[in-house]
Amino acid sequence: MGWVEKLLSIDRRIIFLLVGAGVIVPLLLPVNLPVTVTPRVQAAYDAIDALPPGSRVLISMDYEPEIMAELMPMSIAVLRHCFRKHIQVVAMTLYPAGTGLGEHALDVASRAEGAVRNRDFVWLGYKSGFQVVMIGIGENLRGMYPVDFYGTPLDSIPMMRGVNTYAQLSMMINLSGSSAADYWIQFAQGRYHAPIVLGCTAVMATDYYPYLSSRQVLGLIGGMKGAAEYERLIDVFGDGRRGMDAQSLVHLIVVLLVVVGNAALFATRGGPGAPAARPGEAPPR
Amino acid sequence: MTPAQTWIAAFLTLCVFSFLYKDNPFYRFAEHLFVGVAAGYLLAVQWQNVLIPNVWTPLVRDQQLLVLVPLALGLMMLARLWDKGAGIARWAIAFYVGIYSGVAIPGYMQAQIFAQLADAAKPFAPGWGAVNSALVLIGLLGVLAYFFFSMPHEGVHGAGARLGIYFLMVAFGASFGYTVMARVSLLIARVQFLLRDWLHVLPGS
Amino acid sequence: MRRVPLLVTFLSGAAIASLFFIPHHKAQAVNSKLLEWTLVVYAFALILGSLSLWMSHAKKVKKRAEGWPYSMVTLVALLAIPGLGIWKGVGAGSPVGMIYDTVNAPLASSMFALLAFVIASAAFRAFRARSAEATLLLLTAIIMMIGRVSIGELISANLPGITEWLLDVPNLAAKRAIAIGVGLGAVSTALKIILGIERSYLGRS
Amino acid sequence: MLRSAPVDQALETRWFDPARLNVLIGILLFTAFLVVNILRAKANGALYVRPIAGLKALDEAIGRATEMGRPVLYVPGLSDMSEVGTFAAITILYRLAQRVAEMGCEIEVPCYDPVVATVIDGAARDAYSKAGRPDAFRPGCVHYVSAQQFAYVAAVNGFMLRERPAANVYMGSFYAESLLLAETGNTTGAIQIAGTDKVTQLPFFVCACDYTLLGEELFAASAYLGKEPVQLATIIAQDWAKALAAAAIVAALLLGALGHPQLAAWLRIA
Repeated sequence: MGWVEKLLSIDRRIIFLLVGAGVIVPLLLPVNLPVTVTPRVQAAYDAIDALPPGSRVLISMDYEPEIMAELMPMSIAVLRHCFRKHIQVVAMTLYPAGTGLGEHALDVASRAEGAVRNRDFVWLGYKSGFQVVMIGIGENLRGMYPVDFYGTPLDSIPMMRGVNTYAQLSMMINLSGSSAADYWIQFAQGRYHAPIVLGCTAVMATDYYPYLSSRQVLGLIGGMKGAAEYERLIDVFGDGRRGMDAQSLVHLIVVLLVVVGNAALFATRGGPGAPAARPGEAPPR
Repeated sequence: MTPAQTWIAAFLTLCVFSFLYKDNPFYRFAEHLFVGVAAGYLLAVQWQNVLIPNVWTPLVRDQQLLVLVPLALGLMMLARLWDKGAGIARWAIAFYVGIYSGVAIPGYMQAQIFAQLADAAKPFAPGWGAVNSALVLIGLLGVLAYFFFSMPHEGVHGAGARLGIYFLMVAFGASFGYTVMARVSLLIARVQFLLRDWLHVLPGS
Repeated sequence: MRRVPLLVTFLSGAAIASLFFIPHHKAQAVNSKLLEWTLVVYAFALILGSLSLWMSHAKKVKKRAEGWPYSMVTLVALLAIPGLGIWKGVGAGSPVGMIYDTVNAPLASSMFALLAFVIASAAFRAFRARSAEATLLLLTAIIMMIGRVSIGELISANLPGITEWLLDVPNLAAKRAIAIGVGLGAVSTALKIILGIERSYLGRS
Repeated sequence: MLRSAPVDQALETRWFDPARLNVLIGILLFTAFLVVNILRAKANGALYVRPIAGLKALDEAIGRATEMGRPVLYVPGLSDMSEVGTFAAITILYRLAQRVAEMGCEIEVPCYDPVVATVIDGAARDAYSKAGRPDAFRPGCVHYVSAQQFAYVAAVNGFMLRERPAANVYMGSFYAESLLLAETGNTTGAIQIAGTDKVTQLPFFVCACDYTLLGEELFAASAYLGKEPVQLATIIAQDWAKALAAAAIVAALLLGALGHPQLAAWLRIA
């Protein structure tokens, strides 16, 4: 067996160790690589920044704990930006397990910026059924949510005065880890014309470029990197920016693995030791 | 999280990561616990957030008899427990499927087809932007040509489809890169949890 | 009787599709009601599924099949969590909420984070430039992986701009064509279902 | 307690939203395309639809499984009945199960959603009857596994590693689990054929599977496999709609450049 075959048949656990080290080492020994802001995150920031103080926005934090790594840092950053600008926030979630997370994000952000519940923000909590809730808010918010998460009637919350549909909200901000984002675009934007700013996981990000181009979505914050950029824009150092060194290093490792794997295959192609193709194997299209 | 909760969470995290070495009893335990807790949690959530507010309260407190309709449909679903009930369960399935198909027709037509058509029909941007607009248009037509099934991929149509597949591959590559990014972020957060919340070797957030 | 489900699908589907065009508040109230009913049907389907999950694990325990103690873990969780949830609620701060945060959340996020490792190993063994198309896919992926993070900017100041262009032009063109195509496919499937042309979901074609 | 003024909201009383006329016309046009092509198909039988590479491979995969005496694994996606991709998965399974029954090999269908499991069980039984071999159907080969993404994946991966199916077919809506499934299948050496309308997952299937149906090829496949004129007619109706869409874009752009923006404006959604 030549060195190339040896390399190609390397135990996958060695690769796992490499990835593990690629995450742990930069977290322990950060060098804080610079974060440049990309246009879509800048657009999200600008859209929110342009709202006059006293405007009200709807923020739905539609994610569960398994992907909070990507969405919690951006939730906190966006909320801090709103509070700093004195934009009032009506917050909710479409996931039952998102209630604790939404509350946590509001708690961290409001403490950092000195915002007060029922004056600067309202927490509506969880309601089931994507379409039901979205159409419900379009028709009659109080029908959907007569009271907030803590049981206070919306009618007795000063900042909710006069707010009952998307029409009285300046913007819909969706921080989403699922197809909930599609439904917000379909309903809040499509049916009721609410301007939307979207924050989503990195996996989802590329799918929303057509909506950015059609202005159905005004700005896009993608994944932990997007959160890091937003943190830079509002000048705070949060979990998004803390993770960026490790992110860079692991990307580099993955790229090297692809390159080495392909180079090794190239070197063996046609040679006597070339691994036989599996029956039925065809080039991927 | 209390310290005890943090320890349990850290233990379970390590149980899952132990799978990377090989399948083992710790992983198997975690996996079975996961199946049970997840299924149980979903049931509890449906009870509290759907069955109570949408069935029990309107029926018992407000005496809205209309609620009997979804209740009956739901019970028909349960008829599937018996082989003979399959026919009855079909009625509930038919309703469910009908509603979501009905929602899909105008929904997709509006937000996915017309919205994209309208945007594609926007006048080209001035200057260099026009080149990009033209490329987007060419790529769009090419990919549409690729997905044209009623003609063989030959001649002009074949060339268009060929071009389309290259555009598709670039889009897939972009998704791919972003997916790697997402998974790495999740791992970073897990390691942050272990190092910061559990072992306290990283500064707090 | 065999035709009743088809009629149910047609009526519910046609009704909800028409309601899209009727902004009248009474019509929209009906719309919301119908959607709400599907939630109830789903809740019952979940009960059905959980019962079948229970039975399959109970069978393993009863037969003392290989790995039955693990099935016990699933059964205990499947019984205890809904019990607690019905009794004490499921929100943040409730016992079920705490169990979710301590058990389910770390398990799910760790499982998800496993993907970072799997992607790396697949990158080495499976992601091969076996054709022009696959090469294009991999090249784009590599540019994205490098260009979207800090290290890319250190390599070349132009990289972030290139990635943005890839997303804005070829990616947009392909995704838009796919959105239109998938949208048409979805509308067509939904129409076929409502019109009774597609019946495989009812267990016969 | 502070009370706010009652919210003054004018209730909507219109019975038609004229701003949505374009969507209505779109739906009616498409329905017309569908009906016309179905009539055409009924009148002259064969309509041309280009072969879809991955589908030819399905037969090959079943043949190989039969020769090797190992089962075919069919994963119908991780979504519920509200997702159109799931319907495609059910229809494809229906055709696949017929061939499996004819060839006399085994099939295994683990399900993510309880409703989908009930529906597929019915469809598979029916397919076996239609193939003339109702007795060959093995009860329990279609079963609900878990509505939790990764719990489901763990179980299916276990099946692949233990039972080593000769062919793995993934059809429907897939999410983050796609790579975990396809990678495990890859290590067991099975023929893998995938198809999904979830574009983000396509790169992983393209890299790890032998054949992949891209995007709407999934929907086309479900119609194509049946070879029934009515089903093929729907593919052609979709092609007509695509051609019309492309023409509308080009026409709107040209008219716009000549100073007539009306068509572009009409396409706009409200």
